[in-house]
Amino acid sequence: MLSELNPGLILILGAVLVPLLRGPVRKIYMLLLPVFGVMHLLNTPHGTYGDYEMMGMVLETYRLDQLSFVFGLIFHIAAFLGILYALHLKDTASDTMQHVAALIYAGAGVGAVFAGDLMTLFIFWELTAIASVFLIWARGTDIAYKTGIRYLIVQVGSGVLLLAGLVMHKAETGSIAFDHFGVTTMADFTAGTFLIFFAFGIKCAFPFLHNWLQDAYPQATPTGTVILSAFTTKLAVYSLARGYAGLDILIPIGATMTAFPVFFAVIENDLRRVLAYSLNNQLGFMVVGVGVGSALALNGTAAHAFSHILYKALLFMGMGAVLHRVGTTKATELGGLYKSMPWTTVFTIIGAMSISAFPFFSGFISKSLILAALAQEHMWLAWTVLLFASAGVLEHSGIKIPYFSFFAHDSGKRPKEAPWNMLAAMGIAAALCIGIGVWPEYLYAILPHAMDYEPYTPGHIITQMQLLMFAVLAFVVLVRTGLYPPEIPSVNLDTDWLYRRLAPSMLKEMGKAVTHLSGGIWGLIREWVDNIRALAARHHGPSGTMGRSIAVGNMVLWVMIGLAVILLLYL
Amino acid sequence: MSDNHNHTQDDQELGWFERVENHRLLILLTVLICVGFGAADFFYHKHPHFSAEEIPAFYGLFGFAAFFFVVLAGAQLRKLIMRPEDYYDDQEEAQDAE
Amino acid sequence: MISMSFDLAIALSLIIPVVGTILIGMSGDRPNQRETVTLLTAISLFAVTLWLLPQVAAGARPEVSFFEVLPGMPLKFVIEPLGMLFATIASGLWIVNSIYAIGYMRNTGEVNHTRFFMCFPISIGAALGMAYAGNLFTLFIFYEVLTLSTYPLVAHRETEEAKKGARIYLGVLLTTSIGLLLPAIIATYMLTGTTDFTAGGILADHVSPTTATILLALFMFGIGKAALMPFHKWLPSAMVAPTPVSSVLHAVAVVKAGVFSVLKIGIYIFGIDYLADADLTFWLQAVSAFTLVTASIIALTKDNLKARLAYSTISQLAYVVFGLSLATAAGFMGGSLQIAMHAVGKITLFYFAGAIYVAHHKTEVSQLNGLGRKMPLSFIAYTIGALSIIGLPPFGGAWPKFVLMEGAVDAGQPLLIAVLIISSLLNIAYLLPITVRGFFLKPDGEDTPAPFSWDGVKEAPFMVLAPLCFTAFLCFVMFFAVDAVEGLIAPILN
Amino acid sequence: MASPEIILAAAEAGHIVTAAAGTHVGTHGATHHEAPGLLDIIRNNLPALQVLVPLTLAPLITLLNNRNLSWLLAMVGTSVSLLIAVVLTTQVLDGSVISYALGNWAPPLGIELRVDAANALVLLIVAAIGTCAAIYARPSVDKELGMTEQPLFYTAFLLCFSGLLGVTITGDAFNLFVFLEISSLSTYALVAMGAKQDRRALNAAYNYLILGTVGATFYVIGLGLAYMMTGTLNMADLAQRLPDLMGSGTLWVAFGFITIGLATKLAMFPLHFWLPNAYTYAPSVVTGFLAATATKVAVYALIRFIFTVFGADFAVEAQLFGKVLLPLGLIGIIAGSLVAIWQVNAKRILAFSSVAQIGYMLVGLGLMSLTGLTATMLHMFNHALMKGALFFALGAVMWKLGGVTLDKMRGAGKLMPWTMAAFVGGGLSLVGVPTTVGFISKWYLLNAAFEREWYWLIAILLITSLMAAVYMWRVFEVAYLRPAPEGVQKGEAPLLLLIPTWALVLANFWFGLNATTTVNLAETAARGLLGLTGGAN
Repeated sequence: MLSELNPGLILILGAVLVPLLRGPVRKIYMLLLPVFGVMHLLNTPHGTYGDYEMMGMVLETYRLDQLSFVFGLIFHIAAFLGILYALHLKDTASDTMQHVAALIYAGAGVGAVFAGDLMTLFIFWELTAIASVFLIWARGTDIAYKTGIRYLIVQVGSGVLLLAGLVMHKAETGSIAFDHFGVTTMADFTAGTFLIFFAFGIKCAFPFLHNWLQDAYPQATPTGTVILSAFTTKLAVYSLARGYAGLDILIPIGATMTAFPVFFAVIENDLRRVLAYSLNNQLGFMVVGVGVGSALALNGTAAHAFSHILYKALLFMGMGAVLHRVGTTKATELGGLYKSMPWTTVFTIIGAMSISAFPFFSGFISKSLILAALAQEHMWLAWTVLLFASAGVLEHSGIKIPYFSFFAHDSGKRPKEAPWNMLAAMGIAAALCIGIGVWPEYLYAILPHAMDYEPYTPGHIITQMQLLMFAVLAFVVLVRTGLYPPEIPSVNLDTDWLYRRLAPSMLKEMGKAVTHLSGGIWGLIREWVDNIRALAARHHGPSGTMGRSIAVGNMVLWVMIGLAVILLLYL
Repeated sequence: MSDNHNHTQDDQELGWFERVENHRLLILLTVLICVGFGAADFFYHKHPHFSAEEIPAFYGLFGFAAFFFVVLAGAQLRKLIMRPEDYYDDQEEAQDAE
Repeated sequence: MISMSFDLAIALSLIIPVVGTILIGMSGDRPNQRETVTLLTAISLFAVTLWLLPQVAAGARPEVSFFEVLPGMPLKFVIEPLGMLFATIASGLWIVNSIYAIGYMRNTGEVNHTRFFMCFPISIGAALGMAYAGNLFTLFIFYEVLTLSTYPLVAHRETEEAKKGARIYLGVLLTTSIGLLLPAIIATYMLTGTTDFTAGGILADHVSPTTATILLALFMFGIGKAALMPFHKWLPSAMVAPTPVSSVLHAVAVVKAGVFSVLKIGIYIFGIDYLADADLTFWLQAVSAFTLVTASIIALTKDNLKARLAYSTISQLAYVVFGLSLATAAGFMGGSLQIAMHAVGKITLFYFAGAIYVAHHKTEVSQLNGLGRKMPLSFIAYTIGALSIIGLPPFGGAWPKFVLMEGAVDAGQPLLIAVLIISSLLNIAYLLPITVRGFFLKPDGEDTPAPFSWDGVKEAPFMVLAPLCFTAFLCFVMFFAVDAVEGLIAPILN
Repeated sequence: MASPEIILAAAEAGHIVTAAAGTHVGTHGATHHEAPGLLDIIRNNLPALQVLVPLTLAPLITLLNNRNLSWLLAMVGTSVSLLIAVVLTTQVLDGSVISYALGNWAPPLGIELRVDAANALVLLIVAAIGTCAAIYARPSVDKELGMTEQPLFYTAFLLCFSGLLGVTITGDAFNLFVFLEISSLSTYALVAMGAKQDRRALNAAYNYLILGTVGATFYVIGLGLAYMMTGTLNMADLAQRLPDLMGSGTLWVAFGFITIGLATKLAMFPLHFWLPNAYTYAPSVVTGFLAATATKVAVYALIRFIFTVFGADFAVEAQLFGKVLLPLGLIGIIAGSLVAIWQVNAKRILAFSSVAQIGYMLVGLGLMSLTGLTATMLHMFNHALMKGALFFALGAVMWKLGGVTLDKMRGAGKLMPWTMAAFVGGGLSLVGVPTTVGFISKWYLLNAAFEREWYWLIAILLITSLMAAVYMWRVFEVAYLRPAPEGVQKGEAPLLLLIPTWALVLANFWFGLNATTTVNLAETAARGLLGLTGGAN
């Protein structure tokens, strides 16, 4: 029975006990949870487990295969790192809630990955939404509160779309299995599969559906963002890989995702938001990989997701440490921190080099799979865009992040080095980034498909170094010539403008109009009613003709009138 | 890197990365590495998938151009979408007041 | 033998509340006795219901006519699954609500306890009478009894505001029931010669589609308790009542009775097939969808927590009517599930509203900043209830949405799914800010939130808190127990 | 025989309880016994005893002139009447007719007492309410009347009581007039007795006297004309001869006078103006008794003349239903209900409500159908129950609080919970809430309107029901949701007030939940009136 348990449930159920524990016991307990999860995972042979019948559907609550294994494994690692990174949090209510939310969120992400059917997927899908929003709210600011609500609406919206798609897909096919949907071109879409695709697309931050990410992640707590960055979007990538591998439209979508965020990232002042754009850009690579759909490409997606989770977490950890110590991550207010936070600086640079895909860092060995797959298929346009985006990544994540926070103009701030647990988490993540970069074969071994790919050829290394170093050169030139745009405290409009500015003001106007109109109508009705009432009261009130006592003569008169009328009627 | 002169700080406090001579060193290093990898292009056997890859130092040139473009385009984009930091605040507070 | 005990069980379902009322009335100013009687009545009533439940679930359809009110018009009771479901919810939650009411009334300084507690059993008895009603006539009788027995509860505080609210409450419910529902019943009787609830409906062969549409409109709007717009005003008006009353109105008996009647009339008077074949429900889809969304939007604008919840109820009830309007088996099932799930969810929310009032005298959403630190359990329970109402797993409220979506697809109206989605999202926007304010925002006038400490915790009294936590837990249980509800209802759809 | 315009929808032949034509139970004392025992004698003379018992007790009370004894005798008189009425009702439930020749003088020369379902129903009402009123009278008159007046009160009460019974039971048109006058004259006296509480009672009684006399006179004029034409005063006889005279102008005039005369008595709008004050200022027990019985008896008399004496065809010809009863009934309903809404004296509210309720009965007639007539008969019974309960409850309030203006009734619900609970019960019945008799009446009226497909009428009926809710609720709110004035002690009215009140309230619910008996009785009566059974003609 226990062996059939979805590993995600270990984290979720384990989270329930956290509020009851205190101090070091709690810390150790929390760190052990993902360890147990991984052990459970490693001890389970591939297959499906935990069938549960409900509402006439059979839910496959635990499906373990090559694809889900990779994602499940990295999710556990991310959970471990995230917990470690957040270990300095106290036993206060708000911090406890963060722990619980983080564990449930991670568990839900793991659970979703191992879902064998759409209903189970939906359940965990929504659970990720609910649990994760607490990591934003826990920031405790008014902005975080509103951002959280917006974030949750988008996330749950994705969930209900998934549910709607599930329902329609079920009506179309009678099945709720979560396998490849057989959609490879736009023409193959049915209503159900399209809705599911759309739901995945929201969580995956497709262009125009992306802005929740940049809106929400920078508002979360320092530790929360680390956790957030790992699961939601990668779960979406996993789901796409599972259900829509080889869908052609994903290639342009993914390519767009890699390209457009870089422009926003250049001018963004909040470094955590820069990372959020960068996250978006990295997702693009994975989505392209899914779109290509070849064994190499899917391996690339899985590998890139794996390494991406680590280095993106590392970068967010670095920025989180800065936020934790300085209280802000705005580029305009940072600079020169390397003096007092050397370890953080080093780890962040390792993350930056990983994401920029320097050889012997993890990004290199995974991203090159996707580019190689594109090249294999001779998709030159997508390839060019991705190459361009790679240069862009270097700009915003490789250079901008470490440069503006730790170097650049000295802000004069001398914060303390990050707490030990943060450093430990960053250290482990950095070690993994380098380890994967240096010994990629271990990662390659667990990828979904067998492949024969050698990343470390002279050509690969030389071309990549050319790309990166010439881009660095361009940076130097731009800065020296003063063409590099200065950092300005600002917000930049994105699609969130539609629902933060346009929609509210339109709703407000509409609300005003409706209130006005209904007020008018009600007023009119009330006036009529009052008039009728007054009329009735005039004649039927105590002193009205009907209500008052009348003289007996008049009474008799009425009798006479009655007689006259009736006789008239008869005669 | 040039604008750190405007900062009012004692020379003693200047770190390694803030000294002008070190900047020069770093720039030199960068240029040297670029030249090195550019030259390396001629010393190994290529397996190009696309014809463009046969251009000497294609990746380097592409990287340089792409970077330049990203930054300059970003600067232009600013004119379109940049707003003051409190742009959304007043709106949302107005909503709360209702 | 069996039928004897069924007769007895049904009779007991009606007699126990009456006896309870009398005993409570006789308890006068002895609170302990009064409360004991209340609880005993609730428990024994639930025991009878629980005795019936498995048998009905197993296929029994106990039937009894006590006497003829009018020639050919018996006071008739037939227990079928839908009624059984409603009866179980009403009598089950009544126990919880009794405990809550006792805790609430003891701690808020309300007066007139005896009258207050006397009205509860009557309304529950009326709800059971409706649940078991075997014909429209019987249903109508208990419908009105329910209206009248809850009136004193709504007017309980005897302030001008309470009187006004109660007047609107009574006015709307009486006007709709007498003005629309009664003629509909009489017309049904005149047209078909019967008002018996019959599987497959009774109208199909007797009326033209036009007449049927008019009748359907009379029924749907006539059941004012279902709060279909524009006859929804009574619900927010009734919010002046003490919280235990609100929970009776919103979760235990009143609105549930309304939507229950909607479903019952839909399936046993019209018949789903007839509704679908004669295409009677297009307008109803529009009206219920409109109510569903509009009420949610209005809820967004309410700062008073109970007012917000009231509009939430209006919206949630429209789900049930919406389910019927789909005229499919799944739609009907979705509506039935919604009755159960919403009851548990909404009662939690109201208990929460009562708890913060009892413990801290807060009534407005904007006053809740930081309160979650003082009342963590209440806020967690609230959050669970809210998530269930929104329709998120793993809480019961998720299922009705799923099944209703299936219903919409079956009805060939997949676009209507959009309505459900929009409503869910709006629910988030008006329900969850309370959680955030409670836990994460700093109280007004404080610069930094005070660090959490157990000394600062001031939850509502146990008798208030316990029901709140219990119903929240039920929300969770219901997610997994849904098959029981589904299995109960399913036979009437075959 | 009935006009084609009259709907006899529900009349399937099989359903009619046919008693053999002219089943004359008790006529001439013909039984199978050789020598009839006392019981048989009583049984054979029940119709006569119905009236005679109270009638003979009335003077006895004056003679004895003892407060306690007079109450006792009134009790005896009314309760014996009730017993007789119940027995008689059971005998005619099957649609048969009892004809009793007073003094063994055979009709048409002698006076005939004639009991069928229609007047059995009314007898039952009068006797039952009378009994309740008698019980109720004791504490009520103690409070409201002087000691010396009490025997006089009980005399007048019993006279009125027997007069009403007489009007109902008689089969002779002139005899009806006699009984009408007996009841009316004693009523005037009864109303005037309210003067001890409020001097305006005298004025009210005076107005009532004028109008009542006008009404009675009109009736007698009409009757005189009819007698001139036919030479008979026996109703059954009249019924046989009148059809031959159809078209005669004199007959029209006779019909007109009789209609207007009775319409005045029954307070048809706009001839109702005497009623509110009479009800308001009469002693409580009188109000309750009159409101529940007097108008009903007048309605019965009108129905009897329309259906039995002149015949439905004649009335249809005379356009009485469509042009008089229906419109005036409707106006009465609306105007009465509206006026009631603005009244500030609970008794006046109920008085105007009575005007409206009489409107319902007239509308039932105006519907010209079996169902409609059934509804009217039913409502007579039901309205008696509710108005009796309501006025009695108010009397109890009066007993304690000294008045029933809304101002005085503040907090009454808390001061005297049982009394006000009874009032609420009666009020709910008046509104027509299910489980009460008011609902049953409305159900049948609405059914009748549906048969006619007069949807506008349905709307009016429903709206006015809601108006009833409005004016009743004003009282409820004041009684329950306003604080009682300072210094008034909590306490109930005496049991003797509460028992009859509650008896009526419970009857409201009993016959509201189990209306089969009353409905059957009303329907049998309606069938009889429409000539659908073999019994009446």
